Amino acid sequence: MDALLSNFASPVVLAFALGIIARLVRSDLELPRPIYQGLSIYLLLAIGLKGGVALSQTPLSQFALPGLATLGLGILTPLTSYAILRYLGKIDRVNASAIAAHYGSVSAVTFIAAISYLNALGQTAEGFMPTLVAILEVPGIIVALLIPYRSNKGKGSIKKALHEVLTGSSIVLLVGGVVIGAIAGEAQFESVSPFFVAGFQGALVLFLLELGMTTAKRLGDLKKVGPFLIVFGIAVPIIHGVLATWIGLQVGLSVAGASVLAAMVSSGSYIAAPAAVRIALPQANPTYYLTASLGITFPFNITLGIPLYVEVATRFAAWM
Amino acid sequence: MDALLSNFASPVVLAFALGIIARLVRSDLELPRPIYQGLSIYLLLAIGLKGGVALSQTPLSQFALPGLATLGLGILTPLTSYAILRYLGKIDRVNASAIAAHYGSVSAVTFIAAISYLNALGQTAEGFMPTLVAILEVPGIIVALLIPYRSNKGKGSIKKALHEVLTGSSIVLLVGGVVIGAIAGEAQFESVSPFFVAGFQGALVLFLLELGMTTAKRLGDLKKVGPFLIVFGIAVPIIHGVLATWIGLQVGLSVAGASVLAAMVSSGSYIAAPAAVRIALPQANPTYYLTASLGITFPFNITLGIPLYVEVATRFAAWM
Amino acid sequence: MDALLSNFASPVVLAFALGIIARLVRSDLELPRPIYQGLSIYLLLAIGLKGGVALSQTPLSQFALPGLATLGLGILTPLTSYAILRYLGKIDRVNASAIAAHYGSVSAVTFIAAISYLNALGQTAEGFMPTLVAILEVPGIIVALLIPYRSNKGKGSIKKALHEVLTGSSIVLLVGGVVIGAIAGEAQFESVSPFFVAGFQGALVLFLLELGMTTAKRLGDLKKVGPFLIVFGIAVPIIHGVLATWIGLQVGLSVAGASVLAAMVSSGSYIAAPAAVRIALPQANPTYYLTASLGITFPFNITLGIPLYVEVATRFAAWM
Amino acid sequence: MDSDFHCMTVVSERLLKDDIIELMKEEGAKGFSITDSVGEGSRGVHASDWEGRNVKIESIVHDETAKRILKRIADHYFEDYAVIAYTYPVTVVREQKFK
Amino acid sequence: MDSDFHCMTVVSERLLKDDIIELMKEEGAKGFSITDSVGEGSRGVHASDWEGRNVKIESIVHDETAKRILKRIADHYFEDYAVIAYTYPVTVVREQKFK
Amino acid sequence: MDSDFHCMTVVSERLLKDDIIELMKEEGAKGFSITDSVGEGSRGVHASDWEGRNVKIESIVHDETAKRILKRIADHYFEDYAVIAYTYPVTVVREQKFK
Ligand SMILES: Nc1ncnc2c1ncn2[C@@H]1O[C@H](COP(=O)(O)O)[C@@H](O)[C@H]1O
Ligand SMILES: Nc1ncnc2c1ncn2[C@@H]1O[C@H](COP(=O)(O)O)[C@@H](O)[C@H]1O
Ligand SMILES: Nc1ncnc2c1ncn2[C@@H]1O[C@H](COP(=O)(O)O)[C@@H](O)[C@H]1O
Ligand code: NA
Ligand code: NA
Ligand code: NA
Repeated sequence: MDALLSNFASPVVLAFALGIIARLVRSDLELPRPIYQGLSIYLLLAIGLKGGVALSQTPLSQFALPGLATLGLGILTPLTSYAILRYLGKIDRVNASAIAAHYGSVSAVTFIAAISYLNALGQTAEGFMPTLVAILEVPGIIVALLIPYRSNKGKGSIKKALHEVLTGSSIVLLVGGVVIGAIAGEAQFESVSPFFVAGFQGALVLFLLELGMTTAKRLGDLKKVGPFLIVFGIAVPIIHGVLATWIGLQVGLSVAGASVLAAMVSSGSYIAAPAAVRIALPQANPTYYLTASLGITFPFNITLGIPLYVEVATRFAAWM
Repeated sequence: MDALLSNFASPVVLAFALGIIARLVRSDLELPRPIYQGLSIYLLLAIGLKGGVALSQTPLSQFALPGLATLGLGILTPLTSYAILRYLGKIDRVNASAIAAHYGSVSAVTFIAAISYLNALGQTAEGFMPTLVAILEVPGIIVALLIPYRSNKGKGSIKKALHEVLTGSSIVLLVGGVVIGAIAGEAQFESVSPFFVAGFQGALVLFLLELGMTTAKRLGDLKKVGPFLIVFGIAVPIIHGVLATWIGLQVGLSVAGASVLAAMVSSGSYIAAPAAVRIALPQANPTYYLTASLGITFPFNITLGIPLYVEVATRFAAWM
Repeated sequence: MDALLSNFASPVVLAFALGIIARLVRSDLELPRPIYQGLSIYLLLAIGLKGGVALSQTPLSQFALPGLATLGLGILTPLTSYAILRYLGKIDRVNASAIAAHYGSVSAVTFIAAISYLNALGQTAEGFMPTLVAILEVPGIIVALLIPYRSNKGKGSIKKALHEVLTGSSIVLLVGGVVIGAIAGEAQFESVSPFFVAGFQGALVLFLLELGMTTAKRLGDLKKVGPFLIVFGIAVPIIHGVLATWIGLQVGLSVAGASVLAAMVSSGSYIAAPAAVRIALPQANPTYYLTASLGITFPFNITLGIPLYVEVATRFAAWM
Repeated sequence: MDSDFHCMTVVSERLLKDDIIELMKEEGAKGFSITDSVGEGSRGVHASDWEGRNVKIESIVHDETAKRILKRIADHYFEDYAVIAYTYPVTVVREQKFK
Repeated sequence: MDSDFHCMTVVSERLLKDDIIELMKEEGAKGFSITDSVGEGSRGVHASDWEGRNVKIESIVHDETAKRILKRIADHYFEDYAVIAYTYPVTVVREQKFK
Repeated sequence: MDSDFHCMTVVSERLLKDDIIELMKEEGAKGFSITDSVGEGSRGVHASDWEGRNVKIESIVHDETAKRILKRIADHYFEDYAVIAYTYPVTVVREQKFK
């Protein structure tokens, strides 16, 4: 409970709220797009680098199981999402797989927020977590997009979509950062660490200010998407998150690591997936998938979800 | 005297000079607009955050009087400015209130420059000063804009202008930053402080480089505005500044605090006010108000004005 | 050998490689132009400032000889380059002087990379090196551009080109930074040093990521320029670099200083020179000069060249 | 193909952006595209010098709509604001998109 | 001077940029210019809301080329994507540059 | 309304911006608008690849003025620089603004 309150008092979450309020009062505040893009390059590269440095100190044996588990979750979650959307939500095949692709992938900012939240609690997740983000980003999208293609409902190009997601800037920066960090190692990393480590939390504040403004635009679409998708956008992350917590602990992650894995798995992508879906399934309605992942799941996760996953992970760990 | 010289040797003031010189030699140097906007978001949010953290540690009793005094000065200064412009300067009603609106409001950069100057002298103003900036920003603009509207001379929309200034990005960032800082408190602020505190002075150098280039463009308009406005742009800040110093000390501010208040009160807005004036009084000539506040008063204040107010505050304090 | 390997493991060089790879796999990764421009303003101002602070502590006597030597090299290198291009390469007069102008000037990023490389080895070059960059930037361009004008082959305006290069943003920022740093001195510089010093290496990583992407575009032009220019782009830097190392040691520079001088002298400009050449010699083909300086010499220098110059300087110093 | 359509173009200081878009919609414009622009005109300094750049607003509209927009913009804004407006005929396909 | 040329203009979500340029080149366009653009049209939210802005692609092409491009873009993209297209006649000099 | 006016459009490498504006003013242009642009044309790499983007300069000018500008730009710049130019008729109101 205390931890939850402290999450609401974190500058990062408060900046997100400020962004929403700024839009609601129709302020002309605007983070210029190049700044926003620059910040997201910075943040992705920074988590990649830090993860790479950590990975260079991790024995493969320790990393193998969590890596496999993450891959498995990346294949499972789009399927559960699709099933729920299609059979409980009665959503048509194309839109169902479009949305499922988002929940199969991962929101890097949710991941970062989870890491920061745990740091504030004095806990540290395994250093190789950013590598798991990279593993989680792609497969879910592919699995979800293959569904309509198997039944000839795809009008776009799945090959192009695949290229888009594999060479998308978030994968390039994350994987590139991990590789650079791993090759450079701790000693070489030291010279760039004031820039990439000390500045990180503050840059995240600016980024979430902008994300709050973008989210506020989505909030206006909440009535367009109907009650089912709203419930979906909260319930499914909880289901996936709790599952991921359990599996995370089983494969040997710490409480912090399992919580971060839960945040990742439960989150919906809103950068890589929308681009790929737009290419592969142009006839799907972006209002649905953007509103669900960015307008509902993202704010839920960074305010209530992450503290919940930490709580759940702590209790699971106590049982085990 | 020494303090004055040291002000001229500060990287911030020197960067401003470099910006002016770059324009005079017709260099192609240009700070891209998005960078400039990003920097100003950063600077405003940073002073808001720091002010909020400080405010969370200030008893209300200590803050009430300075707050009221600032509000009073915000109502007084546009009226004195208007009277001087109208009756000494024989400037028409619309242009006189347009200019008065600028001098009723505040230049956030002048405020920041004053804080930095005092830091260099080893003095610290009260932590809640940024809150005073927020209090000072709006009322003066409203008072000045009401003058022509009372006599049916306004062609634009004062309602729109009001909305503009109340939801303008500088107010949102300052007030938002103060609230975030106050809620977060010192402990939570620590994680973002390398970004918002350590980087601050350096970012200010880049910002003033650009401001120097913008000012240089205004300098070319000096002959267009005539000698009265030039004298006005130096004399009125001195009058308002000395008055604010005195009042600041009376309401219990430290020497540093009173000096910063003087810098704020004496300064002319060049972000919030121009936008509001353009909406409410479109027929007013922007050359007048932009040149006065940005081309004359701003450079005067950051070079000679601020050291002067500190000197005056020190002497006043010695008498009292 | 070890030093060479460690250079390949530096985050800066690896980021450059990542940029090249990102382009090769046709990633949509892109550093927004304003961010790139902002970074280059930051980097140039930062080296200027640091150089200025150092210069303020250097007796003129110590600086005079290296300054003169740099000027001499700035006059010599375009001439040797021109001779080689014209008589060995059989390149026409206009294109030969266009390319020569680039090799007469200097690449600030190569300079920065050299400084960083030496820091990683635990060595420090003389503090006034940035002043030498400023001295080296201009003369070589002028000398090379005068060649075709003497024989009436210039169609553009050499006067405009001269103005461009003298007031170009790199000169304004470098010289401006040096002057500000020299006036401000160490004490005043302290407040901005977290921004300009601690963040420097990290900002350089982002910058080289972008430079890698730009270089990759140039690599596609390698076949257009033919084998002669490729050999030229590697052999001439080695010749100029070894010469500069020797001269640097003769005029009293340390091993580190002579190595940095070699990196500077051997490098080809790709910001100041292209702009000036485009104005003075519009009929020259930019594919030649951009590909040579950015596509060949720059990657050569930051990977193999700089370690080589350090090795050579160390051996020369041992002989002397 | 249909050539009863015009591209209605307005270049103005950024301040007027929302107002002009509203005006266009009132007159029946179904969409618009905005690009950033900087410029110089008959006026000297204007607020956009400081506040940001101009905007260029383009809307493909019916002939008659363009005329009405052109007139209203001239009447309302030409005196006090930095703004110009012009229109030219264009050929579109699937005209229902613009009606 | 020659007036058989048209400025073929396409405003579309950024996603389509490369495809549209390819299509134009296939039909014989010799060059193009792209500007960033934001806009609103008949569609509600589109992916570009999140991913970035629209692009405005202009190409000076021969009369006939413009017609073909216009038709192909309408056929391929109008249904599922945020895109508009139009064309208007322009006068150029040294027409060989565009052929 | 008056249709003796043209929109004179030049897309060129950034380097030429000031020169072209000067040229336009010399010929009588009373104002202009500039937008950033990137593009591809008949030439291969040009300096703007490195130095920045192209600019698109538009000026509403009288018929005759447009012709003169078009000609001078073709004569001066077409050979060595990355630049195209074209013009098309537009309808304006309050023509005195452009004269
Ligand atoms: N003749 C013109 N051609 C193109 N754009 C113009 C012209 N005159 C003015 N403009 C644009 O319209 C804005 C306002 O012009 P003005 O109201 O004349 O100051 C300028 O900043 C330019 O961007
Ligand atoms: N009538 C119009 N005039 C100008 N631009 C338009 C118009 N309609 C749509 N657009 C542009 O084309 C994009 C896609 O439009 P739509 O497919 O109608 O959503 C919009 O974002 C606008 O930039
Ligand atoms: N046919 C065309 N249509 C539109 N823009 C063009 C065309 N050809 C060239 N351009 C633009 O003009 C610039 C210079 O073209 P060029 O001189 O042909 O290399 C290009 O970068 C494009 O922005
Ligand atoms: Na997920
Ligand atoms: Na004031
Ligand atoms: Na050189």
